[in-house]
Amino acid sequence: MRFVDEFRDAGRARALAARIAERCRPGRQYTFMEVCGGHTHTIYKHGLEDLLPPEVNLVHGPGCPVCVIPMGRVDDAIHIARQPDVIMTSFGDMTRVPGGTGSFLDAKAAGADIRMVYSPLDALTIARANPDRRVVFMAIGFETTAPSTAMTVLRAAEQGVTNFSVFCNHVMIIPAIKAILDSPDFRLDGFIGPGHVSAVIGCEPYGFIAREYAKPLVVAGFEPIDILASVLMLLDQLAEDRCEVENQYARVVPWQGNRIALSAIGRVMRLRPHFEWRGLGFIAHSALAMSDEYAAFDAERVFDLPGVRVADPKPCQCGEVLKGVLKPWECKVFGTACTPETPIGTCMVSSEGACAAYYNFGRFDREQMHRAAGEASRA
Amino acid sequence: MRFVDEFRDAGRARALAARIAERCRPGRQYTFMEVCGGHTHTIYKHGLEDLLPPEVNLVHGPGCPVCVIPMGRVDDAIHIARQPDVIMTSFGDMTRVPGGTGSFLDAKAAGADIRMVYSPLDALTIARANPDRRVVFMAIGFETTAPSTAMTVLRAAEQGVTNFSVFCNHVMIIPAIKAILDSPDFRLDGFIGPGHVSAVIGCEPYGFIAREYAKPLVVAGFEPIDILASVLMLLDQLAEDRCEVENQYARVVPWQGNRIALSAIGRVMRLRPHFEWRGLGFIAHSALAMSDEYAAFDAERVFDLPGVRVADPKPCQCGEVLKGVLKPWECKVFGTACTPETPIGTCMVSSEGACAAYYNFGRFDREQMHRAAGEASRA
Amino acid sequence: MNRERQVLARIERVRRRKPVVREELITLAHGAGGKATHTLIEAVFLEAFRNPLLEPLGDGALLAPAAERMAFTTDSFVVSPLFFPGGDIGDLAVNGTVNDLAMCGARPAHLSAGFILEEGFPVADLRRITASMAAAAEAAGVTIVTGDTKVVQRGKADGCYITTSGVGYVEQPVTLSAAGVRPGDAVIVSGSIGDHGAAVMLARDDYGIEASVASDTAPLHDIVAELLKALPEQVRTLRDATRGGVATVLNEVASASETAIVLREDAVPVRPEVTGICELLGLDPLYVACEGRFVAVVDGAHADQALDVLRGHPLGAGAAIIGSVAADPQGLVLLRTSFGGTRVVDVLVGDPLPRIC
Amino acid sequence: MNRERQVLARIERVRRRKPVVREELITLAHGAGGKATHTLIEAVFLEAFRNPLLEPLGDGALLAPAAERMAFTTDSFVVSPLFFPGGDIGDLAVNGTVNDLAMCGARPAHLSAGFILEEGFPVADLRRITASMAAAAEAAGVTIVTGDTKVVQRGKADGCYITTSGVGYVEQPVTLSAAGVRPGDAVIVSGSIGDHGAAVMLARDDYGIEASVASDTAPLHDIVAELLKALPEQVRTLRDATRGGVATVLNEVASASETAIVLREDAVPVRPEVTGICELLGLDPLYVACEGRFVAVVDGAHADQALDVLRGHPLGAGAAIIGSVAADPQGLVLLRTSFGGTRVVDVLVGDPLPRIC
Amino acid sequence: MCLGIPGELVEFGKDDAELAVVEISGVRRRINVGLLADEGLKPGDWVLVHVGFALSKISEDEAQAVLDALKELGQQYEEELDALRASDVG
Amino acid sequence: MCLGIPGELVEFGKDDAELAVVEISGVRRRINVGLLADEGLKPGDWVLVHVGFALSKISEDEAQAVLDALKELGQQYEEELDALRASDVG
Ligand code: SF4
Ligand code: SF4
Ligand SMILES: [Mg+2]
Ligand SMILES: [Mg+2]
Ligand SMILES: [Mg+2]
Ligand SMILES: [Mg+2]
Ligand SMILES: [Mg+2]
Ligand SMILES: [Mg+2]
Ligand SMILES: [Mg+2]
Ligand SMILES: [Mg+2]
Ligand SMILES: [Mg+2]
Ligand SMILES: [Mg+2]
Repeated sequence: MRFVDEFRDAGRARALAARIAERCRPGRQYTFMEVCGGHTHTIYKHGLEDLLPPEVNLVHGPGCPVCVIPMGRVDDAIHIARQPDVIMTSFGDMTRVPGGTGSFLDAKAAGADIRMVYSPLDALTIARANPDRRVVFMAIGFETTAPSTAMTVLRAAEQGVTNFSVFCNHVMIIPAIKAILDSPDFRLDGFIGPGHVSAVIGCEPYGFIAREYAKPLVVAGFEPIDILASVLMLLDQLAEDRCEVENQYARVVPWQGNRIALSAIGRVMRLRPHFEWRGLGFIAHSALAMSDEYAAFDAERVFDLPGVRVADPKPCQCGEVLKGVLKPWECKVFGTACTPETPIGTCMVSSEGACAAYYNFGRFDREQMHRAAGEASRA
Repeated sequence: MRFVDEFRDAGRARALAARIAERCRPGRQYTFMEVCGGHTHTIYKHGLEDLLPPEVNLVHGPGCPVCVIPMGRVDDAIHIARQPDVIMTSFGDMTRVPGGTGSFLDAKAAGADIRMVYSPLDALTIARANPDRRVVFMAIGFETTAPSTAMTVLRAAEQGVTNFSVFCNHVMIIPAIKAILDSPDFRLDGFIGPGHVSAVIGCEPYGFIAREYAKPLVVAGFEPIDILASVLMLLDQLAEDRCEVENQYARVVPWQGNRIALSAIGRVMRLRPHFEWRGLGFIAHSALAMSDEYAAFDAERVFDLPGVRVADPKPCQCGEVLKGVLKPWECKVFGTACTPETPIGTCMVSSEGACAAYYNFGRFDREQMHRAAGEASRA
Repeated sequence: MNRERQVLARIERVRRRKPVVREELITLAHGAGGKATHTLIEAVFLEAFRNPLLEPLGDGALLAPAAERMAFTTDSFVVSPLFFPGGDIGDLAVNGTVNDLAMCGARPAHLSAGFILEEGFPVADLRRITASMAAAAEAAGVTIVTGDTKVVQRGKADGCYITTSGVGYVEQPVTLSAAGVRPGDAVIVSGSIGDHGAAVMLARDDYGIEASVASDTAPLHDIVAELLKALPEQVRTLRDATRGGVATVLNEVASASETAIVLREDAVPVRPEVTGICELLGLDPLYVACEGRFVAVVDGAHADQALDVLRGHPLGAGAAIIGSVAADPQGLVLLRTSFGGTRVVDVLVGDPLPRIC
Repeated sequence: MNRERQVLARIERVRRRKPVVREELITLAHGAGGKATHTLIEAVFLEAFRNPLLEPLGDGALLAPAAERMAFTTDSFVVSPLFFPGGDIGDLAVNGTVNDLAMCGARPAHLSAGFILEEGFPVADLRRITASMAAAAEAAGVTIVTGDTKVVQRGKADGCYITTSGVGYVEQPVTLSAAGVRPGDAVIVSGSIGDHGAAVMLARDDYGIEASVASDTAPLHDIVAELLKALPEQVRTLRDATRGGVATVLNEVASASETAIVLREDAVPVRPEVTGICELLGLDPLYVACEGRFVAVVDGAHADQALDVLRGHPLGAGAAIIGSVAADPQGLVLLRTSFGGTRVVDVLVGDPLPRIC
Repeated sequence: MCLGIPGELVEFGKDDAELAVVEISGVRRRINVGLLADEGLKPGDWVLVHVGFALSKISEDEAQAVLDALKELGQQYEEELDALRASDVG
Repeated sequence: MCLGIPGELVEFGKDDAELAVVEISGVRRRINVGLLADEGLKPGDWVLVHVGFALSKISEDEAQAVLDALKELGQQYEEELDALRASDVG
């Protein structure tokens, strides 16, 4: 088994779609949030909408690591990158995120040494290869990615590397979900839970959603079949009046999560009292900073940072998109002023951002398309 | 007056040439050495041979700063240039001089940061602009150039520049002339004295040549008329049985030289007990090193140098050419293995080197040429 | 004077000898237009590319135009690394320009080559590159008839950049134009996609990824000529799917013809290794460059015939019909996923794989 | 869904709008072949060079060969600095290729342009360069019909390199060949020499030298056409005296024709400022590059007539007969100095002035 | 960013217990398996790879269970479809 | 290397007494005149420039003296030549 194609099979998809359509109570609309940007990407990339009945609406959640970085943090990172002896390392997606003073790519064109890496370990390798430079890793991501950063810092400490630090922007999914649940315009029927985050934190932390907010949540894998299956599981729960945390992605997600990953995070990082999320404002205990024990690897302590809060651009409605209140195309600047080439908001940058995913993959009239497909098959 | 064209005038040249021819005692050959490479350059560049009667032979002397640098010194300089934090600065001519391990140009192509400068002051400017690099000036030249190096070091000291040093290879003309006078194959009738060296040291240091060796010397300017005039003055002395130091170049050369220049050299440099000259071997008290007072600017003390003596290539006859014993074309490799593109000896490098001057400017059959010119003028 | 005269004669003989490059590394002198430049041109470039039109080494080459129409194209090549599995910058530079001419329906005839070399570049590497170019030119039946060399200081280039231009003659009575594409046409690709981009990226070794993928660099004029011979009026347009990949080329076609192009994901030929690399790096093979594959849009009624012609050629063994042209939504490329959904395939944004050609 | 459909329609309208380059600096994305590349091509290059042959922006341009013979040439331009008194890399790139075609006796018709841009290069500078190119192309009566753009990382180029190639048509019944030069011919230069090289060097400001010298960059096709019209059979060969200067060009001629070329120093036109710069730096103006001057070797009997034709053209006001051709010593260029002597003028060795074109 | 790719472990580091090599469609990459130190990994195991780290060991049983459930669903669906068709025809 | 060029002093440095500007055929370069500090240089004076330093003040009188001597020589020569021609003809 390759654990990929098997979960993209058209036949299985049709069966699931039929069962989903069957499960919908006629006349009722179901709105589920896929919390994770990875799911958003899958949905658009595979054209999942074509298989869902009109009763099922998927709205996109805050789980896109790139999307939630506030502008002030981008500016701080660029400030670091501009120091003449610094090599800034970053995942590729991050390089196009606009701060108040442009993006990493702009800073790079203007002379900063900014390099894309595939792994935080690559950043550490760069640090070892450039002992006379200070190498900073722009750490972003949810609990999925935080363990990799933490393990990298532990390696750096073990190897005695002193020219490496982390600009830590790791955020946590639970406080974000809680913020959405607590929002006055909350109107969801359930959640498609983030599969890879859950591989680290396990399924228990979602318990309060079922218990306290009475909403079902299914932890889902990232292949299109996984998402359809999860939708069906949510519909089943609603139909059966259950409200539970279920694990559709048991092949990858252990119910208890990953102990080593959590303890690495625990050693290297500490909870921030609060952290700004782009479009969502400050959320308490929602992010990680470097712990005191690893202060030497903390770019926030190694560098003097401006730390200025930058207001989001006026027309930006990323907050609403991230809370699932607006569909991407409902934002006024979507596809006109805000495009993947010239993003105004962060959701247009990462391929996991709802706006980018919709723009890149979903931006067409499905009815017209189906007509065209009909013509083509007749031709 | 521009002090240039006036001394290149064809009419004046013809008059002088006629007088020179007149002055020659029939059947006698006159051999004069132009000590300075600048004169060699002028002679070939302006085609002076066409105006001299067959009785007058000019042979080239050791006064070419590039030509006399031994291979070991080039290797030392390349060793310095290869240090990763070093910017080596050099006059352009020097960059093609082959050491035992290639030239500056080869080292540059292989990655050394070697820059051509017009003046030692430019090297100092580079040092000030690159405080994190060590900038070394490859100082070569006779007494003409040594004052400029000395003044530059005085400036550097005054300005508190600490990343600048001089790899001092300045040499002195008098010991070289003495070496030639003392050589067993010496057979000259007089000297055309170096004009620009004399602007610094004055005319008196040549007195011993007239007094002790009974040879006339005329300090000459660098325009072709100057050289013809000096030849005539030498012939006059011989005809009148005089043997003196005369100054044809009084417009530039004060009899006493330049006091400030001499005292700058005296402060910044000291006499070396001996120094190797390419092709001529070691000559006592013939070169300058940095004085103890300016040790901080002495690249020989700042860097650890290999200081290995390298034997000249087997076929190289530069020594004989520099002593005026061989004409360039009499060297076995001249124009075949040794060309300006692929110099074996130093005399083929600098445009003041006898071999280079002859190769570049004089390498043709004058009789054939005169026939051709005749045809052309008849055509 | 007689001995001097003998020496002078000997020097003249030496000066007329076949020039030899003695240096191991390129220096600025090789770009100064003087002796070193001449030596480099004669000993390296002329040696590699020798042909009667190039030989005079004049300001340009004189050609004899032989067709009613002529195609003219240029491309600069800056691929990094210069050598990669399946090829190097040299055959890329020849094939790239040969292919652009082929896409115009022209028989490639003559190439020019402009070299920008970095001081310190190994002459041995330059010889290896010119040998590839010569072999590629030979294989494509073109001659390199004129050229130029510049050398820039260390740190002002990356070893070697090559710009080739080409002229070719349009001898078949074809009208190729992206604007002529119409609904009902079929979209064909001549082989598996993304091999070149994947091979170059792996050769760069930035991501610690290993796989056996070789560039597909190849001259396409011959397979194109066969296709045009068989279907002179049915081939609408041809595009080699280089930078930006098949996706970008098809967007250009959709946009020029104001049609929709609908691809079938499971029909697009992609090697498993290329799929693996793309998965690891989050890329889409539709955007990964090929250097020996092209897209042909063909009258739908003759699609199978076109496919047969292509598959009959060694460079088209993997050809496949990957989609068709519809009337709407105008200007868009859409993909029916294997999974059963539909999505847009837009023009590439950003730069996932720089310096692949 | 109706509102969504409206939004989609609006987006399509936006996508079809004239593209605008918003960035101030070139990024790698501009070279990736995707949207940014297209935007750059359409908003900068097409805007500057617009013509019907270029407009399709295909793989190449289709031309109509119109003459029995055609000339084809290429040159890469890496001049530093990019802007200098009298010109910039843009008009240099156009004039350089126009001139090489003119030297073949061809009427320049079409140019290609390949750009290698460094990440971080100001878009404003690129616009200035393309504007110069457009103006130069207009002045020379040529169209830029095809092109290519690559972007390399910061530190892998020096702002902007341009490679132009050109095709031109030989319409006059002339036979130009350096090998056809024979004893008794006259050597003519079309104006004062060394201005371009001197201007670029001063602009570089490496030596703290100041003078008012401007580059001579200019298109020579017109003055050449007049000369060839007047003396179609008497002009032996034409060479533009670029890198390596008049000395290098004449050495090539002497060598190809196995003749001796004898120059008269006092006949060679050199501006006083150029003389001054050369004296200061120990250079010889005969080796300093021109970009708007050429050397013509003409039947000696018609030298005065040739001179009259040249002097009658604005670009030939300073033309002069600078020497003549003799039978021996074969392959050498000699100079009769003003002083009355004779010396060899050899091919340039080394690199006194790098990156002048 | 949250991209996770299933890959098969084919090799373990000799000097460094945290290093291993995974293969994905014939493509190999070195990854860090430190986060799965207590899983007793062996060649042939499949792991989920995220930013150069193995984040989770993939259970083939669990995957198969999901696929089996879908198969059952599919069979029901096909049966229903057949029934539908039969009724249409009938 | 020993190249020395005559140039006319056209300007002196304001802040730095050692700095001056020379002009050579319309070309200007900044040079150091520290070696001629005791020559009382003024604009219009000519100096010999070597590697960015003024090495010597040029004396127009001495230059003129050389040229005058040559002229005399030249006249003698022309006269002799004339005499020669006359004798030839005669
Ligand atoms: S269209 Fe742009 S600004 Fe609007 S929500 Fe999306 S990313 Fe934010
Ligand atoms: S020809 Fe070369 S080796 Fe011989 S003396 Fe001259 S420089 Fe020296
Ligand atoms: Mg030319
Ligand atoms: Mg092209
Ligand atoms: Mg191409
Ligand atoms: Mg050229
Ligand atoms: Mg490099
Ligand atoms: Mg193409
Ligand atoms: Mg050319
Ligand atoms: Mg040219
Ligand atoms: Mg192209
Ligand atoms: Mg640069």
